[in-house]
Amino acid sequence: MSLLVPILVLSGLGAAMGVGLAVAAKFLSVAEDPRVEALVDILPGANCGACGYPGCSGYAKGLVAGEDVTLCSPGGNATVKDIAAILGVEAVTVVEKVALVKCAGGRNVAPDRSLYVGPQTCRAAVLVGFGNKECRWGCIGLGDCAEVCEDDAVEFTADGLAYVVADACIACARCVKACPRDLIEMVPKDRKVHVLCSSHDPGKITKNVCQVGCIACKLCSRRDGKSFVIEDNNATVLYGEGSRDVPTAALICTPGAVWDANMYDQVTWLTDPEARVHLKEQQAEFKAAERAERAAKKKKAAEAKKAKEAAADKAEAEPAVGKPEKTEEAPDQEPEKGAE
Amino acid sequence: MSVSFRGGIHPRYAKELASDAAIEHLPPPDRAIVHLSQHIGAPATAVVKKKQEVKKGDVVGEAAGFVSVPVHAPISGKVTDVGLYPHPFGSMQEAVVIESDGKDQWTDLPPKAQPDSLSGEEIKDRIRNAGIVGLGGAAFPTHVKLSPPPAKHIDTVLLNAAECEPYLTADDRLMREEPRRVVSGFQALQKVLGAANAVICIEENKPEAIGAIEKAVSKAKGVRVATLHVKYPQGGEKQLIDAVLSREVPTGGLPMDCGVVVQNVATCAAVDDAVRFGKPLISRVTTVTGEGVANPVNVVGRMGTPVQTFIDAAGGFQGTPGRVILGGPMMGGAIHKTDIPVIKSTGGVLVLTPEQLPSGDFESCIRCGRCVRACPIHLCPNEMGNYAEVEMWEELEGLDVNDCIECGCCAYSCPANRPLVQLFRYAKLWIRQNQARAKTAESKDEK
Amino acid sequence: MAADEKDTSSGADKGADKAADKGADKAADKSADKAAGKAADKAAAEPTTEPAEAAETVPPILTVASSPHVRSGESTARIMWTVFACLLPASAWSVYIFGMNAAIVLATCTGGAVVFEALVQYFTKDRTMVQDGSAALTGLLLGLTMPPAASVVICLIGAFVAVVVAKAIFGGLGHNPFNPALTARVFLLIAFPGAMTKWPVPLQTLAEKPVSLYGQATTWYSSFAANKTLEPAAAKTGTAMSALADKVDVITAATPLAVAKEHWQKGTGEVLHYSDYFVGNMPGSLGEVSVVVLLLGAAFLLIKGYITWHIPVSFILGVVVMAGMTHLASPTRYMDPIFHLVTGGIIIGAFFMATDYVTSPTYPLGMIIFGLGCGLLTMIIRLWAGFPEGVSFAILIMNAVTPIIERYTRPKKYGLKPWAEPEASK
Amino acid sequence: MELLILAINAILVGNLVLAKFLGICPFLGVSKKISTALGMTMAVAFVMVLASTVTWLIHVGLLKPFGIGYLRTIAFILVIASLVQLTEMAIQKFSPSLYEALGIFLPLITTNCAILGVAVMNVDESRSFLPMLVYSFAASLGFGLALLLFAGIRERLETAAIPSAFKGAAAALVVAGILSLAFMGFTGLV
Repeated sequence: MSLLVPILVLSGLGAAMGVGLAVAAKFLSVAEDPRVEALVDILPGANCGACGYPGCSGYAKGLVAGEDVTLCSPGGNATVKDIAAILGVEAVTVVEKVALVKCAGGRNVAPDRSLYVGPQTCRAAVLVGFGNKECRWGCIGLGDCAEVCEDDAVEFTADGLAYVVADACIACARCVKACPRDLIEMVPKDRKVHVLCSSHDPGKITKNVCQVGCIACKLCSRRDGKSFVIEDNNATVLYGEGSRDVPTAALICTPGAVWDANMYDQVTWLTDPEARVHLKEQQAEFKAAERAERAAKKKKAAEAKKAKEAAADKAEAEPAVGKPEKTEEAPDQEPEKGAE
Repeated sequence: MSVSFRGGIHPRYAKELASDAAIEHLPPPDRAIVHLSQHIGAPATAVVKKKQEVKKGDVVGEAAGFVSVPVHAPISGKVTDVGLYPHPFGSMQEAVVIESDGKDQWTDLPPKAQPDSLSGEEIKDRIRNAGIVGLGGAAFPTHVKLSPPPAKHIDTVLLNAAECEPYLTADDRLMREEPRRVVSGFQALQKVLGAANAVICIEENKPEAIGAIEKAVSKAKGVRVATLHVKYPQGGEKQLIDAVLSREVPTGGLPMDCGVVVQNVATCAAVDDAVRFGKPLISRVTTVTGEGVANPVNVVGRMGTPVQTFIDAAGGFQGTPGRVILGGPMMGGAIHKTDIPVIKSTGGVLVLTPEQLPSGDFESCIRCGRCVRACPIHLCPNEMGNYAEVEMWEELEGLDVNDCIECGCCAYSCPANRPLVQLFRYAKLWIRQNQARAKTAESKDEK
Repeated sequence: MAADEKDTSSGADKGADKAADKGADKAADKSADKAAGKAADKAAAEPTTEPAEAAETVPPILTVASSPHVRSGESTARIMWTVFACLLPASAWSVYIFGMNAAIVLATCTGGAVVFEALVQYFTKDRTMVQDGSAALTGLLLGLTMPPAASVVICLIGAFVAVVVAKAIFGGLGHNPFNPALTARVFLLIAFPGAMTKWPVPLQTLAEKPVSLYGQATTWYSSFAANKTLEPAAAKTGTAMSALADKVDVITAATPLAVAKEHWQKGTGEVLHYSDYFVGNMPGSLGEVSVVVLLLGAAFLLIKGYITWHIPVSFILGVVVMAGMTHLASPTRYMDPIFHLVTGGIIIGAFFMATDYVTSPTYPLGMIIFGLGCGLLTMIIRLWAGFPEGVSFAILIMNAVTPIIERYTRPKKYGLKPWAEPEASK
Repeated sequence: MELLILAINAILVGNLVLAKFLGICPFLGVSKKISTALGMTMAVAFVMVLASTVTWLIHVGLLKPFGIGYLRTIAFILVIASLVQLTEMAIQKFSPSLYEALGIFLPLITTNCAILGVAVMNVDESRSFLPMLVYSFAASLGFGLALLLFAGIRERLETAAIPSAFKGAAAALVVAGILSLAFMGFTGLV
């Protein structure tokens, strides 16, 4: 008896509560999509905001509501596949991207016009007379991008120029938003040829403020209009369908605004003055070779013509032989030509 | 009996440097870079071409819309270029470059007239055609201020002669030397607006100017002089209205929302030139002062003259210059180089020595409340500064950062040397951009 | 730098007169000047070195910054050192009253605080800010809340709690939610209740000087005959205190507030003359003993505008109202307001602790609410709670309420005043 | 008068969080913003009064008559758990935003020592019905006061440059400690 009472009381209480809860569950329940949880599990959990949602769980809810499945850049293709599997939609292949600072103008090539005093952030510096760099488009180098980068992928050259270490970048695109000069663009990871200049000033002005700025001479876009386009005094690389890494682009760009990762790695390109000298030589060689080729073609055509005409005068072919000799002079001429 | 507002600071005025220098005229420059954007609103559109001959006073840029004014050639000569040139605000802006022919010849001006014989509309037309903007610093087109919507009745027009910015003496000199011109221009504005009351508001520290103006208005009807307590920013539009009329400009509104229009001394002088002689605004009085120049002066200079010319007129730099500021030390903007041309709103060229400049290093807020007591808008710069530093925008908006007039009182009084104004500027910019972003996103959604 | 500060502060304590004031002032000015000078040098260096090589026609490199381009010249360091200097008279007086032991306590607290701050900044790789004087000020304030006989170890623990636990953890000066000195004091009071409530009798009383006080001293001692160190019999006979002093190390007694709590509320014991409280001739913590010298420093701060009247006045008002009401209701049970004002830490609390910028509200209305709250809570604790003194607790509690007070007392901004067009003009 | 003293005791002197160190979990968890702190306070007040009443009734009406007072812990936990479950469901249904704000902390009230503590204290002190009600409500008010003060401080700390090692809970706990020290001043008040 003494044992029975407590047992009865307790089980009675338990039963009453259980019934109450069961009733409540029936009337007060709120449905939740189980897929949300599954999605949260497979998302990378970086909470970087690249998708436009405040966090991974936000994106997960958005996905259930029908959001685009390709928005998670840190996760890359694998995540897209997983998401598609959970949602039961077709997987799309996405191009993996990486952030790129589209400016090569450190203080060594693009000087400051005055000394800025104040909070050492780019966003504060540009408020004071549009920044103290002569080039009003270039990188200020105070590191707002590095500040928001949680993967320490942004580094700086000795001359105060930011660049993104591609291997460390997870493509969260936070730096893109942080840069007050909109210098950072998300570019496909596998592309090698980029224009490192964002100046929209006319070439005449750009040339005065930066040694490596794009002067919109159109040499690149003329060579491949599908990969380069000149917009508002600035050469822009097209990364979309039908474009390619133009292998000769770096060799024809007179100011050296085009960076070809196949030729120079990023740090060398941005910091080593030798690279520029080397490029000039390469450009000269390339130009000479092209000229020679053109001349040869011309000669061939002429020869063909002549052969057709079956004429006897062969003295005309002489200049083609003389041209390769000009190679050594070419570097000096380069800037002059580009300026025009 | 002087009047004032709550808040504000008492900086070192240093007006004595230039206040005794009578106004001199700078010779016309050999080459003038005339910016098409010398005012708030749409930049003027160039109407001259390279190699075109222009005479002094010819229109080189036409107003692009209502909130815009024409720009005139300050010298006679040949247009050598129309292109991008460094602007005093730091960016590159479109400008017309005129090479002088040395003759300095006026173009055909509209006929001379007496303000009494002209109707309000005619006066307004002359003002607009003369390209007159508010010369106090904001450079807001004057004719726009003179065209209140019909629903808004303007009963008072104020002449802002406080000149509360330290160092500057241009308005003071102008009132002392040409009080009649100032008063006449002011009365023309009163006539356009049909305002019953007109008050000329001068800070107490300019007794000569007060005397001269009082003499000039002794015959004028409906114009009175009010003396103001010496305090910065007494010449702020909102503070002036509060001090003189005990009215408050509603948040987000304009002075006309409480029945007031405020005009500046130099503007009135320019208005007088335009109304009486049809002369466009191509020159103005500018104070060249500061411890960094040898011999502070007040000069009349043409728009488009390089800043360096002004500095040379003041005897050049004295020692190593630390900073060159267009305007006063509280709200003026520092310039990067001295080869940039002046524009209509350049009322002062101030050169400070490196020793005078505050350091850029700052510390944490210690919540001493000096900024709170100094803020003329009665905001909470201390909290706003803390939020701005960690970029908590919602909180900032909640603290009315958008009401900040960037007068600099808070940063001036901050013992921790915090760059409050700069932080608020950034915050305002960010909030504005964010709103624009939200709007575009919304319109996208609707589509 | 840290060593410098230590020397300055301890030296000042030993000297303990106006010369010391000047020394601290000078040190403050010097450090401020140095900081300013450095910045100027930095700015100046650039323009001069670069164009020197180039031709003369090259314009000098200008500096740019956001407006305003001039500053008031006020600095955190100057504020802190000024307050520090204003506390020196009180420190000197406490040394005069309690002897070398007081100097040791003050020096240990101040020096300890400065050293801990320097260490923290060394380890956090932060910009060294010891020279701004906030650590020294915190240390001195802590020292002034300590009993004169506090041991060096306790002082150092207090300095550690004040600088590291109550301040550095929250990000240093400007971010600490609680007054560091008071946090440390309350911590010590609760951690070492015995050591923190051992109040030695002032030297003057013992050494029979000034003579006028001597007569009262005997009666005074009789009122806490229950005291442990002093033999009741000796006290009762009224032997010369100096003679007694030779026999024991320290003669301790209860503070007037404790006595009030213990005895007077029950109707026993006698009251010391108010003038003694006023000049500080009573047992108590170093900084609470003399109202006069504290008020001297406070007056300077008020005149210079370093503190505003809001908090002190409302604090004192709160105390007076509360004490007045209870005293009127039951004069035998509760002491009168004057007694409450001149004993304990109300003056140093109201003028130097509660007015700490960082931990008190910034807006006038908030300050008044804060001050009243401090006053009322102090009295509630003094009259009805277990502790004889409530100032530290009251201020700490109000520190906690500060963010909420501040949130609801922000000034009304410009531009809300409605303007109706006058009828006549329509 | 007795009830008033009881209430003051519950709010200040014997503050649940700062003196009895009960309910630290929601105290730390839901005190980042003043608004959520208020929501939490209301939830706690509601649950506390409800749970105390029900447990008191069960104790007086069920356990005591049968002489099985020793079972109260189990019985109370059972009842409180179910009650909180019900509350949670109701909030999720009727105020999703509050539910979102309280997040994980609502279920945590279930096993919260503060609730159980108050229920047990009521029984231990053999309070009659009215004092029990007053005490439960005042205790939750005390909890709310602590939470509110704490939230105010933490909102301010949002802008503070706290060293990374102390960010978040560490700094919050230090604040709580100092707050508790300050509240010790009330010791012996009643």
